[in-house]
Amino acid sequence: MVEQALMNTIMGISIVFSMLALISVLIYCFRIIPYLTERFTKKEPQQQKTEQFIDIRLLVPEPTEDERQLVAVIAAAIAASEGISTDDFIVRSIRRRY
Amino acid sequence: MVEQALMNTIMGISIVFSMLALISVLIYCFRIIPYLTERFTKKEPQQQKTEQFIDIRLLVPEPTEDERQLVAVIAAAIAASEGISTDDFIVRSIRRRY
Amino acid sequence: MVEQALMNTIMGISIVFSMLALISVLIYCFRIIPYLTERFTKKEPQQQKTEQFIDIRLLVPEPTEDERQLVAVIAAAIAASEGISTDDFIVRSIRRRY
Amino acid sequence: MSYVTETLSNLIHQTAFFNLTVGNFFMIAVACFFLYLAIKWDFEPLLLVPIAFGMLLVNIYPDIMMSPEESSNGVGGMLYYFYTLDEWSILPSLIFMGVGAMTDFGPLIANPISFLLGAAAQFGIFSAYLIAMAIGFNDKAAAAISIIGGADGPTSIFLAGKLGQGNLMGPIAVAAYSYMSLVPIIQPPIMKLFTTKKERAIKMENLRPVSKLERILFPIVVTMVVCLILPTTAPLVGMLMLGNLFRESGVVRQLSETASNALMYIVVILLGTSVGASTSAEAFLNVDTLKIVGLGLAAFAFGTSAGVWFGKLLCFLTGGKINPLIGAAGVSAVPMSARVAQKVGAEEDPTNFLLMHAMGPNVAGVIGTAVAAGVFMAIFGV
Amino acid sequence: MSYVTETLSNLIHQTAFFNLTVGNFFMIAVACFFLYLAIKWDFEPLLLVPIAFGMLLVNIYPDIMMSPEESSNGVGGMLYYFYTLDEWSILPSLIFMGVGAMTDFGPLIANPISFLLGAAAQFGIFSAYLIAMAIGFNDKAAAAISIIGGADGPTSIFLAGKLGQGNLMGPIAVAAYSYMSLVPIIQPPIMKLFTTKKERAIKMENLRPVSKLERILFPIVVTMVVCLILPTTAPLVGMLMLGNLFRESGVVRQLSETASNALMYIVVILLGTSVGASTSAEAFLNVDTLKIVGLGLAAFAFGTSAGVWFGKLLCFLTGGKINPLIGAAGVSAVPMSARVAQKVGAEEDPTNFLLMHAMGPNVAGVIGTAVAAGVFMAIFGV
Amino acid sequence: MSYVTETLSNLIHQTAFFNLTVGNFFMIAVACFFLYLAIKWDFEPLLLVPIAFGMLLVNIYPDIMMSPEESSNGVGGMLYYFYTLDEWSILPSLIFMGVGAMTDFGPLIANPISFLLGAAAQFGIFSAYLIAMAIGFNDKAAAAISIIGGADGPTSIFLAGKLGQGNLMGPIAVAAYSYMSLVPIIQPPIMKLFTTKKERAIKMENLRPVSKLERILFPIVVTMVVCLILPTTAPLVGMLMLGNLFRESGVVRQLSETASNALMYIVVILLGTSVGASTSAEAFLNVDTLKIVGLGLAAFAFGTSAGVWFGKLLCFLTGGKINPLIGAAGVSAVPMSARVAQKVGAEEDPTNFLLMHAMGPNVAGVIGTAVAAGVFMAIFGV
Ligand code: NA
Ligand code: NA
Ligand code: NA
Repeated sequence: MVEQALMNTIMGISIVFSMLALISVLIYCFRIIPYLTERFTKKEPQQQKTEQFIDIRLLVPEPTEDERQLVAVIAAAIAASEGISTDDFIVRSIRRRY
Repeated sequence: MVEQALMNTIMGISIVFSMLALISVLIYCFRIIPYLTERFTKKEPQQQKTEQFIDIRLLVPEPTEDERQLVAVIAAAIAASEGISTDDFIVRSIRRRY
Repeated sequence: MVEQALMNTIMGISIVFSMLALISVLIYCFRIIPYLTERFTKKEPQQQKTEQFIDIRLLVPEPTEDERQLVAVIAAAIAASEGISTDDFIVRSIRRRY
Repeated sequence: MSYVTETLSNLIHQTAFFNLTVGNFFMIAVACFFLYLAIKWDFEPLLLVPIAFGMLLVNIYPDIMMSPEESSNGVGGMLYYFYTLDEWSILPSLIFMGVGAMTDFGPLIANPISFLLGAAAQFGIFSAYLIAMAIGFNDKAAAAISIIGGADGPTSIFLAGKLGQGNLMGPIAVAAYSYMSLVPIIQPPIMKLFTTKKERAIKMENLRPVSKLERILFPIVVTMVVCLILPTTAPLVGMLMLGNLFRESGVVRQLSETASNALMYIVVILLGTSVGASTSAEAFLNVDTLKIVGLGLAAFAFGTSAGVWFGKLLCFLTGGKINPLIGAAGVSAVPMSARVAQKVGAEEDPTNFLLMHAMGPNVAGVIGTAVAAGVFMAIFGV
Repeated sequence: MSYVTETLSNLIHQTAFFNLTVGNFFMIAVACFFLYLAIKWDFEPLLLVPIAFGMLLVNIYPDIMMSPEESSNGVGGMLYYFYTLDEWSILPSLIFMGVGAMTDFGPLIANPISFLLGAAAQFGIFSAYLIAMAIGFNDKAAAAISIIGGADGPTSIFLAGKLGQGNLMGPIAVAAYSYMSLVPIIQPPIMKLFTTKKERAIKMENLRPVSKLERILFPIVVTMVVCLILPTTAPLVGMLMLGNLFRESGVVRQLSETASNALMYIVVILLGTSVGASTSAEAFLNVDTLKIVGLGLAAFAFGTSAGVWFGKLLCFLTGGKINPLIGAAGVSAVPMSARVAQKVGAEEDPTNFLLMHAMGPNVAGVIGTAVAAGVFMAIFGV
Repeated sequence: MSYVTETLSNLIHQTAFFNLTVGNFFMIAVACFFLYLAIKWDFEPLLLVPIAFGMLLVNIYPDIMMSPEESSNGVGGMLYYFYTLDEWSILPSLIFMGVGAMTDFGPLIANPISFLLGAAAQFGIFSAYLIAMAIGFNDKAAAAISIIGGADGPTSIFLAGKLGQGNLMGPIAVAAYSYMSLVPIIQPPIMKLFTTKKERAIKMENLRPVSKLERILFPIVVTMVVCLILPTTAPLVGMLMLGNLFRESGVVRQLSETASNALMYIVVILLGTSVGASTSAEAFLNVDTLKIVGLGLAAFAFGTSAGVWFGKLLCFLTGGKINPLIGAAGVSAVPMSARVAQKVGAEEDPTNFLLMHAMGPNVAGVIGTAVAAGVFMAIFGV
């Protein structure tokens, strides 16, 4: 019984090591990814996204009173942090979720 | 079989149309609501609500240290956004939930 | 039947009173706790905590762009509320959760 | 062509118009009325909107509460599954955990005599029980109905489930939540009837500050005392106190936040719609419902009176240090009845702030009602 | 030493390599491809990431979907339990509650003629049903498949469950969500094909403002009308409208917030992984799946065409006040196809804002598809 | 009058005092002690507060864990239903999903040799398994107990469930979470014993930045490799990696947020209370529990030692580029043991920042323990 347990132990720790070593090697190969990515990167920089953002803004019919205040607060804080006036930019949308 | 399917199709699309047309008509009648509402609106403007708000404020024994800081931050931001001093108003309660 | 109900009522209200009176007495004894606490309080003021806080800060490899902006906003608001410059302090970590 | 005729005939016969009773249509109207009360007049909307919608759905489509055994394909109605969680007392207990995580027992700890006021207000429950027995309800039904007087929805649903009074759960829950929202209308006349102008104007001493350690010990001590003496209350009182321990321990803010927010409102949706769906016309439209409505009102009135009278007694015993109005807050309906005490007191003297003092009996009333439920379970050997 | 040999042999034989078919490995590749589409190209990632991962897991470890009856110890696979909640129609209904809580029906109330455009687009469903019957699917399977054309994932899953087409649920869900994310590619050519430059440039009048009372009545009226005529849609339409009532009533902000946030995303995780896990190789890799993919595309194309043509009819009847492009939004896929209408319109005239007008047919399409599902259930007597 | 006597007698006999054993009262004291540790000394409070409260409740009211079969009315105790979700491995897997959504595997990807340190630390598990067998536990019990050394609560609960060791689940979970919070006390002396001052002062090179694509591929690759070789780990490892994919994909922020917040803490409450409730006096108070406590400590100590020694080996092989202290972090208990490595290192040289390097072995240890659990399941043919 204990002998069997000993064998289980040896097998067990060996398998754990082999498994993690195997994954380790695979992950090590990830190093090549940044190089591959760099070579193949000449895509358009997500034009579609911006468009979608504009659409979402249009979707919102009119901000509620609460949101208006929040916009004012955030705008003021951003202005303060950036050293610019609140007239220089607009807080376009506050998205709570997707 | 296909003949039966054809009949199902005709019935199906007809029922969908009838149903949505029926709802459409009902919703069209909603137009009358604003006029009705206007005629019957001479109620007191939610006095009870304000009262309740004051009570809730009283319920809060004392703000925690965290909340105090948050109040200060919000007050400053509001002040900045409204162009007034933080002495001109008080942040009475920060309600996380109802 | 109604007689039995009457007895249930008498027993019921008595038990409710006894139970709540018992708890009342126990809770009344809580009064002694502040005195006991005061007498036995000469512990180190949670040094371990501070240490842990520093560790957590180290755990965060680099704030995302979103967080950087949030830090700027919060810093500006704190600065405004405290009447100090944003150079006088750093917002070290924004912890969303534990 | 006969296929079309036949199918159209089937289609028409499956519409609700061919399957619903007059009672169902009446219940649909009742549901709309409750929606009106909840949305327009703020009658406990968090519970009454889902309850009324469940009422609407079950009376249009009764199969939404069909059990798997009754169904042809072994799959029950959606709301049946939620309702099962009510019967297993999971949903009421989880709501109580959220309530615990939101409740500040500080005023009660500072002034433990409030417990007695919370006990006195339970008299409403027992008097309603007596009347219910007198007008012909059986023992368990009477007990389940009378608990409405405790003004704690989850406790009512919990006890109705434990006593096997599922058929009364709909009327009981609807009555309980309706009266809870009617507290500001029901209580003031009774409070004024039994108190003098002078009593109502009594100002109470400031409450002592309560230390963190006391706040942490409170839920543990209450759990142990109540559950050792009335073990069957463990799911309800235990969860209430666990929620409060989450809150007061200060080390599990996420659990406290989750219990009183996401989890609680998910449970409110499931419990509300399914309890509402237990009010099908055949279960709701009978003379018992009318009796329950009447008994609920009686229970509230008796509870308020008993609270006030016990307050007067304490006022006398303490030489006028207790304002009897806070006794009325013992029926709980947290925090509504405490606000009522504040308001009625402020009518005599606008500088009198009773709210914090009324919060003591108010939260004691929650524990008191749970204890009363436990006593009923113990008496009936459930 | 034989113990070691034997155990190692067992170990090796329990690996997936000895138990999986070629089909499983193919499905693993398909899962990776869907992950690529979802993550890299934003194809409905909220659903396709969990679905693809469920697909991955079930094809590596089929027992994750094992029912308790099949298992040796009476405990089923984890995803089996989630899948049961799909079959009981609990998860699709709860998602619809979240959708309701997020949806603004204002544009539809302001312009109820949109309902007709939402109805027209359901033509895609029925034409796909006809084709499906013609190519050999049985009645219920054809109906379950055709609903893909409605571009509402939860409705597809709901109907497949109700019609007992669990074996088709995987392909149907995958096709539905894939095509929903392909809407911006599928629709524009069809929209341009059937409309003239002049029609596309039509500017529509501003929508009237919609009062709060109308918004509150809307979900109640729709629930009553739809569910009285097609009661079996009550779980789906009822929950959609309950969510919307939470939103518009304004008195249960926490329930609205919970239904559209924590609860909905929890349900999305459970539904996504379990529906994905219904695509084991043996259930997915057959000619039926290919047919379903083809039928889904046909349904989308026919639905878009029908919407546009009905838009042209309305344009003619109203003397050019309706831009036919908004008819294409009737296939729903909220709010994607409304954005497509906006975009195609703006291509002709950048100052033309069709989005709000397209939102009417868009959300009407959700109700229309639920009605179509209800009609199928009524026809088949489910 | 005899009715009153009889009823009062029944009332008294239903109190806990007449039904509890001395063991129950002892366990109530133990529960209070755990609450003290969790609240006062921050011992893994997120889990130990609910666990201790479950312990409290079940020892006051054992019926709270009664199965429906044992009960008179076919309704089980509330915590029994939660416990069933543990046994079905749903709750541990969902917690792992939340852990995955909160875990940054970046340091591990940057330095994959950490995987070996994570493997070495699992030696503690196997040595505890050997000892457990030697002192008389059967195969499966020994395996379930030894996994405590992996310092991953959910994995321990998962494996105990899969191996049918429900009766040991209480002690195992309590030991696992207790020792996890004791990591800062258990590990430092061992770490200092086996390392020289010079070794502890080794500074490691900065980690390379890890690209987004690598972060996205990581959970997919790990799922495939681990689950193909050890399919039974699919629920646990799959959910861990799905959570991480939610996090890293960047397109499903709501799912990532929900999985690691609302859903995870709901699950923590259900799992904690129900696992705590598996520690009734009769299940907990026996010599096995003492043995488990001892074995857990041994497992932690052996695991830490093995991690450190393997760190020394790597240090030697890399010519002193690896600080052996980070090997101790391989026992996981994320992120506690990584912090311990940081702290012990900083004691030698305050400018030495090992934390990020220790995070590699730390998160590798989570995967390592899941693999070890899979190996046990494979060996026992579960
Ligand atoms: Na009460
Ligand atoms: Na649709
Ligand atoms: Na580990």
